[in-house]
Amino acid sequence: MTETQDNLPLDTVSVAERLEAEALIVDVDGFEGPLDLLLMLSRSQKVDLRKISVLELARQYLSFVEKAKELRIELAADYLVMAAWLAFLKSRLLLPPDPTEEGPSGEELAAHLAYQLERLQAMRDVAARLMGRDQKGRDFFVRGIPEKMQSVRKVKYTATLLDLMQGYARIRTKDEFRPFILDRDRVFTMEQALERLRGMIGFAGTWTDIVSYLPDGWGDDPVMRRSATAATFAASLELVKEGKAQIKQEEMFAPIMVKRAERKSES
Amino acid sequence: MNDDDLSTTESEERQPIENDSLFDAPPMGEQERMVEAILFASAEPQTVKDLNDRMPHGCDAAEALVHLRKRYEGRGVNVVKVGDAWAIRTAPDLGFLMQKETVEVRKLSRAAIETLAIIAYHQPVTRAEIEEIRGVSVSRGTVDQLLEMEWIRFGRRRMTPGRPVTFVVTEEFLDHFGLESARDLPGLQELRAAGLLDNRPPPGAIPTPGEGDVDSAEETSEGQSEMFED
Amino acid sequence: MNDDDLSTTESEERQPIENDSLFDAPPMGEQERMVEAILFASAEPQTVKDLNDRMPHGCDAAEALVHLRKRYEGRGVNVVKVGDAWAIRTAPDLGFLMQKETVEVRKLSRAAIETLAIIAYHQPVTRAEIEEIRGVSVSRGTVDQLLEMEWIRFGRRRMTPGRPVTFVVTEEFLDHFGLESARDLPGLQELRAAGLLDNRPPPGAIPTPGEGDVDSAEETSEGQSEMFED
Repeated sequence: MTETQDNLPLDTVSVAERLEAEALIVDVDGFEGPLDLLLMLSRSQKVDLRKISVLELARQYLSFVEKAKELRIELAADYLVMAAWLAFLKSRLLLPPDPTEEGPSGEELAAHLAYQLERLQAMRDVAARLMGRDQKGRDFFVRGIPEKMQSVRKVKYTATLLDLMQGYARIRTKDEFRPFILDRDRVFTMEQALERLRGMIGFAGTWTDIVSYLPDGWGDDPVMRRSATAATFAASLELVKEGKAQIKQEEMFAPIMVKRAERKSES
Repeated sequence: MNDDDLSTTESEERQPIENDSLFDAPPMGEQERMVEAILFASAEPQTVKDLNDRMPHGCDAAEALVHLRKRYEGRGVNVVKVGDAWAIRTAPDLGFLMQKETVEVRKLSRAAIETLAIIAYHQPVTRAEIEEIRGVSVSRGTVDQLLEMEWIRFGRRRMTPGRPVTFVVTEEFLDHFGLESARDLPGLQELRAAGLLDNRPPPGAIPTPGEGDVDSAEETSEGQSEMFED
Repeated sequence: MNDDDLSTTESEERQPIENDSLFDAPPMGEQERMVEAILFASAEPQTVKDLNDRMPHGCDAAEALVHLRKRYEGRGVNVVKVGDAWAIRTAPDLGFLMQKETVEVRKLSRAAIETLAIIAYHQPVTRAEIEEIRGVSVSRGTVDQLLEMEWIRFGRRRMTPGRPVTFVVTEEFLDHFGLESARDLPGLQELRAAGLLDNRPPPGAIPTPGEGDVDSAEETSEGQSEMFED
């Protein structure tokens, strides 16, 4: 069961009956369960809830349920459960106590029901007082222009002892190395070799060892010879790529031979 | 290292930086200004800890608050206590000036208002207990709405069979209704004196809604006090 | 128009509504409270006209503002003019309370580490000496950073032409690196033995760095030894 009883088939009763029913039970839809209904009925006794006649209340409730039945108003299950319980309570209150019967007496049950009603009423009263208080956004207000906390990023630098020692070692050991300076005097560049080869390849109609293309004076010093050989070899590959020369090597470590590319007749 | 004139001068100069005790906390008047600035700047209540965290080392926000609260007594804005926190709010008698600032509070159903009141006065309270008091089951929507408004939150679970969750009211609830603490709820003392906040177990079987209620009698024995006593 | 009974009665009834003089403006203290509350709660600065429009008829917001402004002089928040409107703002000197510092830890730059290392190993050392050892000039920023971190400080001036300042490491430095004294820094050989040197020296070119390598560079400062000898 929920707080609203919207399952009453009011359209099945006549308007006159409905009006009669409304006159009696005010607004069945408005009740929040049997306890709420009991609380409303108890007000008709016009006494302090502590002095309420539970017997009378039970009578009122049961007659309400009867009336609803007559009007074929379908009451939710827990209204009927409450009706059954109140009928039981009524009989307990009216009949002399049966010593063989166990459980609480009718008076105890009635007292607790009265307590429940009083408590519910008390909660409603304080709820009203609570809602009657000054409320934020209605009676009192917060700062209209709150200032946001600005987040300021602060950088903290750190280093470890290892960083420090490695840094120091780096400085103190760098003098141990001779800086690498390219010795241009003893290097024959590929550009130089290419320029030299371009001028000569046109005359190389036959296979010629690339060593014979080394510039003068570069064949004796091993370092110079190495540089010049490498440059000349690279330059000959460049010419092959351009389609101006052919290159071959008979076997591993055999001399590398170049000759002018034959344009017309493929050899 | 030799102490020549220069180094002596140096070490004297350095002292203020190295010696923390020379940095005393700012005078109380200054601390009061700081608390004032922070509370003015924040729409949310600030705890003493929040304040101390933001203020320079050695400050005593709690004491500064006492002075500040006094300073704003009777003024257009007041320093108010909200649970464990503090805030500045406009004086309630001036609410009529604030039509522009009025926030439309979502209309609460009667069920929601009653449920809220029951939670506030009976906290920590289980759903079953709320249902017993109201005599009807509590719809999920009602609880959700109150949770969403941040007026209630989940409290500790009951150490009873099923370990049901409990509900308690929040600081936002206190703030909204201008309450310093849940102890200041209107009529709380009278209700307690009348025994209406007791958990009186039903003698036998009074019909109560839902099946959640079976153990409501046992589970309600503890807890009631925890929110109201400090 | 004739004054008959009816119209007289009517005008008497209407008077309280139409005739403002019957409603006295609230006392200035109240007006000040009102301005205070409005400025506090408004989302925007308020002009004198805004204030007067919101306050009861007959109020003088301009005068109330003068009082309120005075009241907040020197407080944690001040009443300030923003364009031709008024607002309550945090006192400028307390702006720091509105800032939350987040500290980001970053590794010291290579230049800074090297400079620091040279100072640690060679203190007291002049800037010229640092540059000589590093082989590159030392930027002002690097030295300033180390000074600001309080890892180095100025030492005694050199008794040489120009009397250059020297740098030494601080207690703070020793603290951070967990050193008893700068003398505890390992020498080059120890660093190498520990495998801390990543550059492999060419074979046969292992230098003999002595303790702390002090003698290998050209700094022939008289103060050099004092830090490294007991």
